[in-house]
Amino acid sequence: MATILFFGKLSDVSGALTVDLPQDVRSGAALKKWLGGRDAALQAALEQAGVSMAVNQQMALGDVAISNDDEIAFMSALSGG
Amino acid sequence: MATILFFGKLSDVSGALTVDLPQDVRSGAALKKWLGGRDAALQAALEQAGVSMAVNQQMALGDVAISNDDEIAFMSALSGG
Amino acid sequence: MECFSITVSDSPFEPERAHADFRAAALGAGAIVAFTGLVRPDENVSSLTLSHYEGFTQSQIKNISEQARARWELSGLCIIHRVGNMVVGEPIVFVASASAHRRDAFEAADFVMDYLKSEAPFWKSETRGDMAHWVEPSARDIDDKNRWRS
Amino acid sequence: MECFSITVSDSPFEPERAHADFRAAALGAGAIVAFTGLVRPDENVSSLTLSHYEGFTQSQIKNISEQARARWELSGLCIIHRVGNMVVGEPIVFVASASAHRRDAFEAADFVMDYLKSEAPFWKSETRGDMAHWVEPSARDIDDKNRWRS
Repeated sequence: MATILFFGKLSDVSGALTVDLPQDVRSGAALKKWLGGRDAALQAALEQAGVSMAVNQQMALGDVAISNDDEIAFMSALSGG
Repeated sequence: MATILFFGKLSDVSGALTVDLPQDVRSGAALKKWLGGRDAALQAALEQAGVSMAVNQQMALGDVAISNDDEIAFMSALSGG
Repeated sequence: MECFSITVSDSPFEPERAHADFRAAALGAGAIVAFTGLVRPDENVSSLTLSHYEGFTQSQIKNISEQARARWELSGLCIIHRVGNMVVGEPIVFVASASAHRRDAFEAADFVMDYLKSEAPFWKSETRGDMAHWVEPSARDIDDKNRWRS
Repeated sequence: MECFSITVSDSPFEPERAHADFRAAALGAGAIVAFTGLVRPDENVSSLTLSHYEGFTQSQIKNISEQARARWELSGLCIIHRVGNMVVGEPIVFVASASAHRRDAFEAADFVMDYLKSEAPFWKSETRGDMAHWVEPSARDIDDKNRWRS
């Protein structure tokens, strides 16, 4: 099972998820599309400016490979400290 | 009586003085010359680079007027804090 | 002795206590610069909450700390960041740098603060009236950070 | 609340105590920058003594403080300078600035330190072996100060 985390404004739209990734959801971009397809509000939130992604606590781009062992985080624009 | 103070390297050459200024010693420059005339080591020290003067705790140049009521300080080049 | 530390915690901290510990550990340094950020009073804001991403936030701050160590000659760099709910006047952030040279200590603390304020993974939520809303970095914070691009 | 102070004293001081007092007095500021200068270990120097010109030194530092207040938006500026005989590790100087804005606090503390290190009326004497000798500001200190000329 993969863990999906949401931070900042995104955390208002979805809590953390533990999901069994479909066979065809094996990249960051595919995951984003899949999550958006399940929830229109989350889709809108994920498309906002400044959203970034981390896989296993490393910054990642859409083409990053993901699997069911991973922790994937979607982060709204940072506020700074 | 005027009070003459020395700071920094100059204080190694002379301690503080309390002096009755002669009638013709009425400027900073005249005082410097007069003090140098009394003490060759002090004369050499007063001519070193970076020596500055204050009269009654205000920075002053050689043409500053002085009198027997004044506190005149000769300061070697500053070290900084 | 060298002293490099990063703390992200939801417990309040005393900047002076952190400064004393840092000064003791950075023994031999000639210069210590300490920045303390405090929650400013704002009559419209009733509550301020800072979220982070445990582990990731610390590792991103560690990157910043390592950049500072590579760029300046430091014998210590201490970074403490509050998260959670905070009230007016409470310390949010403390950055202390120690160096043999005053300029290195100043620039390193300044650099770390600019990055923390603009790029560190924190999400700030303010409650104004009944509405909580998320805050983004100010244009000023982004300009400050861009000063360090070479 | 505003807090501007200048202290020149031959008594040792605790930077953390000064920081706590300053933070309490500067309530409402968002940013505090504190610089602490410490006597560095130098195996060749057995003793360090700083002289000043009582009254004059304070008034020259006051000029610097007023320049900083005119140049940056500050809610507080605290300057403490040790004089007399000092040992390794002891604090010599403490400058803390408080502002609503981080950049103002950093620049003001940096500016005041550059002036203190190059133009303030202090005379430093180091004892190396049996010989005491007077120290002049380093070329680096003079360069640092010249950064602020506009």
